[in-house]
Amino acid sequence: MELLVFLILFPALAALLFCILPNGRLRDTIVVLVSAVIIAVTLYLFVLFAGAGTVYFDIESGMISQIMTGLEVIISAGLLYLAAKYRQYLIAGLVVIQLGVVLYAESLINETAALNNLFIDPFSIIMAMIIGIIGSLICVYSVGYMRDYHAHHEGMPDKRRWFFALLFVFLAAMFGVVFSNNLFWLFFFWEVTTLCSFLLIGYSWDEEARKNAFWALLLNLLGGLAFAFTFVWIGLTDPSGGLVMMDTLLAAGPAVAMIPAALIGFAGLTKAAQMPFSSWLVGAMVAPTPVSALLHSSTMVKAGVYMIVRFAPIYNVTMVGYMISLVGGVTFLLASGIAISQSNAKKVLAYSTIANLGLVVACAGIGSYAAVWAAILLIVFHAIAKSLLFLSVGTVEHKIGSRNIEDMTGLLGRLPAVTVMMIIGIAGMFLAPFGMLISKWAALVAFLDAQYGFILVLLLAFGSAVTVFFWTKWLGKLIEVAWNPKPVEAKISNHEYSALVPLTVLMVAVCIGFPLLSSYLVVPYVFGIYGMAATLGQANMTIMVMMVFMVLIMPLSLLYFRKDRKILPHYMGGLSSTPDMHFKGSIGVQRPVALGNYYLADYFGEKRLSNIGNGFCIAFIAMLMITVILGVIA
Amino acid sequence: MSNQIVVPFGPQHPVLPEPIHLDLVLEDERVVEAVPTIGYVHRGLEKLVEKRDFKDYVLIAERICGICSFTHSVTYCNAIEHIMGIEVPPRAQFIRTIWMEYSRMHSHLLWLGLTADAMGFENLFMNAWRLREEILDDMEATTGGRVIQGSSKVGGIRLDIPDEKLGEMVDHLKSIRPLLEESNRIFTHDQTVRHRMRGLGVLSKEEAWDLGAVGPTARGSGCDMDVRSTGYSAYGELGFKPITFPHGDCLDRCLVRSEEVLAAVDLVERAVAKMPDGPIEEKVKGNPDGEYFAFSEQPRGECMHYVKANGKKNIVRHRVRTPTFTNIPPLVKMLAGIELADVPVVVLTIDPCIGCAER
Amino acid sequence: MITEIIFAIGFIILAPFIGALIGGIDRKVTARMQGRVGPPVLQPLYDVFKLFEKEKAVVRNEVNFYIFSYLIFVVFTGALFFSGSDILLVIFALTLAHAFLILGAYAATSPYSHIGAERELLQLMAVEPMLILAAAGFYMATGSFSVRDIALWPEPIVMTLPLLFVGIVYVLTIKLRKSPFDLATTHHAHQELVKGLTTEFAGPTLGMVEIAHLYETVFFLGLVWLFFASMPWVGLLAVIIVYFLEILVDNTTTRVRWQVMLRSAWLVALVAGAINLGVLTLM
Amino acid sequence: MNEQKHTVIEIAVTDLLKKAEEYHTKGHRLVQIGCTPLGDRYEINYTFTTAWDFESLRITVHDGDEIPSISGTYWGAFIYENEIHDLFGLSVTDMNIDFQGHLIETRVPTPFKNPPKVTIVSKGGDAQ
Amino acid sequence: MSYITKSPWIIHYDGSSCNGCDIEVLACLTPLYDLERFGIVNTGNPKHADVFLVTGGINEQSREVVKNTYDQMPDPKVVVAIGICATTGGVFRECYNIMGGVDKVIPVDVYVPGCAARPESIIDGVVRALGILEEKRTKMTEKGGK
Amino acid sequence: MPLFTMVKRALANVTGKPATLMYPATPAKQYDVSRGHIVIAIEDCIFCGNCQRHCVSQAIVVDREARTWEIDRLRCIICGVCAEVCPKDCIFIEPDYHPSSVGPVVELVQGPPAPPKVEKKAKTEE
Ligand code: SF4
Ligand code: SF4
Ligand code: SF4
Ligand code: SF4
Ligand code: SF4
Ligand code: SF4
Ligand code: SF4
Ligand code: SF4
Repeated sequence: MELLVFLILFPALAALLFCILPNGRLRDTIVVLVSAVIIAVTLYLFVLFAGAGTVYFDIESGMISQIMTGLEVIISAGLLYLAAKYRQYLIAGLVVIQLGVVLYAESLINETAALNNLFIDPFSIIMAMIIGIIGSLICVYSVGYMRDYHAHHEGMPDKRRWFFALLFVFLAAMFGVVFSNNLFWLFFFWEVTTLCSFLLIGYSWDEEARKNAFWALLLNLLGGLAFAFTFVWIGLTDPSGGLVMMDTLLAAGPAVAMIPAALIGFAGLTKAAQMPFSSWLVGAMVAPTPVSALLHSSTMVKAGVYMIVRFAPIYNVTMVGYMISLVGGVTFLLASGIAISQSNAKKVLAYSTIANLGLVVACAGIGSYAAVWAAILLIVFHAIAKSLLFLSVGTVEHKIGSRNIEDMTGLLGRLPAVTVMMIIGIAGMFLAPFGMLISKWAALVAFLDAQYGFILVLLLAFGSAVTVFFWTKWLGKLIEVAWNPKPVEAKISNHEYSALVPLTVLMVAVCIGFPLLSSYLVVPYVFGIYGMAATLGQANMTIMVMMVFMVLIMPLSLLYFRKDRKILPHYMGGLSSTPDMHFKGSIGVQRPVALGNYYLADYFGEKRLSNIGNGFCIAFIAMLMITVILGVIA
Repeated sequence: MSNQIVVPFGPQHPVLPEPIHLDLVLEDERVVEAVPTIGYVHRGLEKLVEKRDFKDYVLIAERICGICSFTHSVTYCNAIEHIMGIEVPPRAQFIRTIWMEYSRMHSHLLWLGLTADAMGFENLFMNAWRLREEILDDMEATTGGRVIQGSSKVGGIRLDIPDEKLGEMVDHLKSIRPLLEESNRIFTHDQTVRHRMRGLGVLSKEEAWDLGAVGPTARGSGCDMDVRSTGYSAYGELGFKPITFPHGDCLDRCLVRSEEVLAAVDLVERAVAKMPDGPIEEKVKGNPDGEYFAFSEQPRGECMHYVKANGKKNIVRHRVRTPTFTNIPPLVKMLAGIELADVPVVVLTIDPCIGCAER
Repeated sequence: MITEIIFAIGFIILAPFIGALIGGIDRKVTARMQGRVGPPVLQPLYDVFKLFEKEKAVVRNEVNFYIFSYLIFVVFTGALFFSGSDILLVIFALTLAHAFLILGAYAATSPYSHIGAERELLQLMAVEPMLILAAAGFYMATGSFSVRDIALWPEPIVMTLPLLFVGIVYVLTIKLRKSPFDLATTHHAHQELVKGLTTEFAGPTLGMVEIAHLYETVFFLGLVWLFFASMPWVGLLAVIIVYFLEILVDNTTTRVRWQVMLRSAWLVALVAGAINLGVLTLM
Repeated sequence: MNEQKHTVIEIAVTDLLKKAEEYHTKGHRLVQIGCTPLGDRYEINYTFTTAWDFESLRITVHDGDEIPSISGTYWGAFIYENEIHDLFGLSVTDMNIDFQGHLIETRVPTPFKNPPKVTIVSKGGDAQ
Repeated sequence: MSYITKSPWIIHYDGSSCNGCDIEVLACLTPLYDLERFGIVNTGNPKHADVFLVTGGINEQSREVVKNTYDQMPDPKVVVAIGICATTGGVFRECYNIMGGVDKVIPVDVYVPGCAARPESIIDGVVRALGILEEKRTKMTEKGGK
Repeated sequence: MPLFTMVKRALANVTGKPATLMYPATPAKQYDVSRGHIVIAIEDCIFCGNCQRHCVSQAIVVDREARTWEIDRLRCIICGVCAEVCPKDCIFIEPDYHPSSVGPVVELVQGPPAPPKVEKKAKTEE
């Protein structure tokens, strides 16, 4: 139990320290140290609890709950102040309503019955490792990155102290989310993540950042409100407060828990940036890259899917679950489609995150044992690959001065180390022997076994075709030859490397070792709930691992192909080209060859597809809400 | 950096049988800019008049282009004959007309095939060229050459076609007519062909006129413009009617040509029916002195040979304004905003003949 | 296990020759449809041998690595398929193989191969859903993804999956690079992309692409056959008829624009998938 | 044989643009622009027509003269004017698309340019 | 016998010809003559080609194109000059812009006369070129062996 | 919607005989008037050089002194002008074409010794 409390409190306390520490070596060193401690403790946690099944911890809640309520009021006040200052009346309204709802619900519920406020089970462990390891690595990475960032953005107020403090508060809150069994607690941590993300997105606090930060806040408050209504419902049905305990609630089964599950599902959809709420995550790009990495891989959106996956057993074969699945499925397809039309690397990553979360949500909505298995694996692979990608994009951006994929032509030759890592990340996102694909496969199987799953199968089939398109063209850009490379400053800070390298190693390790991951953590969790579990056949696993090795060995063939080849010039329609690929074009001008990728904006445009997606998803969510309302009336 | 693709399209390119170059700037596959370069076939043969006897020069004029070769030689001869006031015997005029219409058939079939091929319709290409061989057979049987005939000379023609051969030719044409019709039907009715050409590369009637389009390119836009209407050679006696289509897109340009193949068959039949007897050439004495603009309708459109002579064996200036040359500005207009896949189709529907465009 | 390995090895050894024979007959029939005599039946083999007699010329060494990987994974895909493995795995391996081909074209970095790569990617995107849906269909029909189980299924699967079969035949045109869908590269003489994807590959590099293509042809015809697996000879007949139809379509259509390819392939996949899977679900 | 009528009208270079515009408003199309080198001068013919009765404006220029472009009036005229520039070495001003001498590149620059006037003192040997 | 003679792929370039010979080259591929009987495919891409068919007398701008195309063909390769223009410049020999024959720019292995060269002539020329191709191939392997 | 309009033709082609002339197994197609290559009946030639002067591509060289008539096969465009202008009509166009070569082909035709000389001698002998 101490471990859990430690993981929640330690980053939070460290954050306090960072509030006062000035910029400089000392702070940087402490960031690294704190991160190292978190990683170590997380690993220890894994060792300690991996085989232990679900363990509950009884903590006296009265005092702590009151502190939390107090903090909530303070936070609300702060938000109200900001909302008023920037005339965000809608937000102000939501804050007030939410606070009112929560306080009202608290008055309904007699919380003394609440025991077992904290718990840990294999799923929590997985989440904790994602948060602890990936999150901490991102913090380490930030040290180097933020130094460059401020060197590049002179004139921007240097609020790095807050920055690091917020990062760690964020981690603390995330630990809180995954360890809490008491929904009140969970809700508190949930709101803290909303707050942190709001502040981090608005880090530069310029016009755009502020706008996007408020937008993110607004949508997440909407989700929070839905969450808050859960308590009202609990308070009304069971004032004794037993249902505030998540395990009790889940154990109560769909008949009882359907309404809270739907509300929390809605909250999860907002946080997981599903359509129609996806725009906040896209807007969050204005934040410094490590923030994006954090939001996309190990925090925030993961909190959203975490909740939905938690409630997956309730959704199994229900209308609500199916609607949630459809939202996820449609989001997967359309967000992937939008990614085709984007040339901004971070935007591509953002849409791909939204899409992948969509897939997780779709699985969770199905809620069968196979689906949950797939969903958890997806979360893991996605977290690693996405953080790796964000961080490498961040580094590349600082080195080449652009985050446009078109500017990454030939990066493999210009920044080999980082690019290889980026390639591994991309390959991990969609190519055969690598992680994401395995989970997609599992998802497909899960959908096929589900009722009316074929619609989701359709969405998945088209969606994964689309993903192949945008990832491959990005890969293509990286490996093309750059004939006119802009000089690249070679030096990449150690902090950045010390995050990138472990992530890469982790990526490969997980691809090879995912059978272990599956059998030690995912299967026990799924088994614990459903009494059965899905796995891939042994033969398939073997083939997969074989393929991984094949892909890893392949580059050796280069040694052979390097030998005595005659290098021919490029085909230029018979014209001769200069080494830097200029040809003599019409009107006697030397023209450079340009090789842009296809973006098919007329077909996969952001506006077009998000309108379609939002339309569909709003309809599905409306159905979901109607179910809830009908349930309440009943 | 924008997502543009810059492609050097040609001069060596499989869909372009002749070298021309386009700087294509694409976004996705949409052409945002296309600037042509020509000059890969420019030989400078107009200057050879200074070195060759004006009579022998017919053979060089013929080699301006290997497709409308015969028409070029006739037009050049027309110009000289006009300056020198030579009356070409009617039989020669009729036989020239027959050969010119044969040229048209072979050129249009050739073009039809190439366009089909540019769209990836290999079978239609083969089919068209197979039919074209039938035309070339008669061509060779009467002139001795398949694509370069060399049978026109100042004052008349070199070879007569015996009357029984003329009859055979008509019979042969009659026998392949159903095949030509079938081929035309495929070309103009097949849904995939129409999909590739309808509404593509539209040139309105006004634009066509204003930009100087000629030949099928202009007639496909509804311009009633065909030099044969003036009745040069024997056309005046054959009751000629131009063929026009209204939409100005690639398909209509094709329709003009495919109709013209059949019209050419009719013209040949009528010419044979009306074939006068008599000599086939008028003796040429002396050297030309003066100038003349001779016009003719080649398969690709209106062509002009301008000859200025000063009474010497070598004429002063021979200037050819060929149909393709004047069709380049309309082409540049048509290329903007189309898809990469359509570039060859649009380029081919003006039936470019770079050989003659650059001389 | 042993039979499976024998099948896999048999595929690896025999497929190129069978593929070449099919390709040769294809070219012969095509020629005859055009009123020509056409090349010898073993021409595809000669072509491949010829390519390996040529000089090893490349634009960049790395290109060879990608193309080699493409070849290896195509062979791997086919071997997996013929040894009765999981069909989804087969499809994913095929996608991986094509990704390598595309990367090879990207790595060559020239305008035509670049556009070829983009178009191949579009083709990949057009075909992928249909393949996955077919796999899903197989699963719904037989309860297994394993090719061996599907092949041993006692009823002809085409009866349960008629629409998906049609869909597969449709995308087969794309995969075999036949008109109207020979967008990325083509066996025909004239294409706006010169040789598209393969423009920059010369000699042995191109040879590897050609061999991979032979393997692929056999693999895809195997996939067609799978729909009739319970009646092997009918299946063979079906394969012959399907291939003849492909040749006929190749010879009677123009190449379409990519928009049409993508739209129609997706539409076919959507309609075939939705109806066929939907009906299976309700049944 | 009924053939077309062709009228040649000699005009001054300065009248060219005005005349071309007149033709344009009357609905004539531009048939061609052609240049003839005549030892010490060049004749340039601008041929227009509405049907088959052609009219040619003829201007006479010398080496070094500047010729105004009619491409402002007739968009397609650039192709002829560039040709004249490249082959005859005459400069045409204000073309809408100026190929800068790269429309047709020749081994001998401006091959049709009139030879510089030289007095032949004695005629010895072949010119080749 | 090496396979190169069984599968010679051609590329054709119009180096400033009048078209006459070009269309005859194309005609060779069409049903009546059907070069594919010899395994010949028109590739249009120098990197795939073994036989380079050039027509025309090569002018200033084409020179570079012919040269580049030739250079981009992997060995062994042969060049066939088709038509009188390509062999010597023909009627255009004295034109100011004509080089006068393909061999002024790249080495030519076979000369096919005719104006325009007849399809049968072209087939003969290509077949003759195959012998040379075979020789070159043998030489190449010998050199490679050492 | 007329799709596959070509099918009929394609199937007819498959079942029918291919159009291909099996050259070189069957001989090349030619007509009486086909312009294949130029031959000279050198016995009749008077070495006037008319053909040389009119030849558009300067393929012929006539040497009056040496009594030779020379033709560059790779220059001759077989236009037939030489045949037309020859005062003795001793140039002919044969319908079969000249074969390809691996190098220049210049044919030198040596005329018979000048007949007038023979006549002269005969007179003196008498
Ligand atoms: S150029 Fe790029 S890296 Fe540099 S300051 Fe601007 S955004 Fe940052
Ligand atoms: S990634 Fe964006 S926020 Fe970060 S330094 Fe570059 S421009 Fe600034
Ligand atoms: S326009 Fe075409 S047909 Fe007419 S002369 Fe020129 S090349 Fe020949
Ligand atoms: S446009 Fe002229 S050169 Fe081009 S294919 Fe036609 S005839 Fe030949
Ligand atoms: S040889 Fe004759 S037909 Fe061939 S390109 Fe030269 S002029 Fe034309
Ligand atoms: S035949 Fe004619 S050209 Fe020859 S020498 Fe006599 S007059 Fe002169
Ligand atoms: S046929 Fe023509 S080219 Fe040949 S030698 Fe006679 S005149 Fe000269
Ligand atoms: S023109 Fe006749 S006679 Fe005179 S040289 Fe020539 S071949 Fe002999």
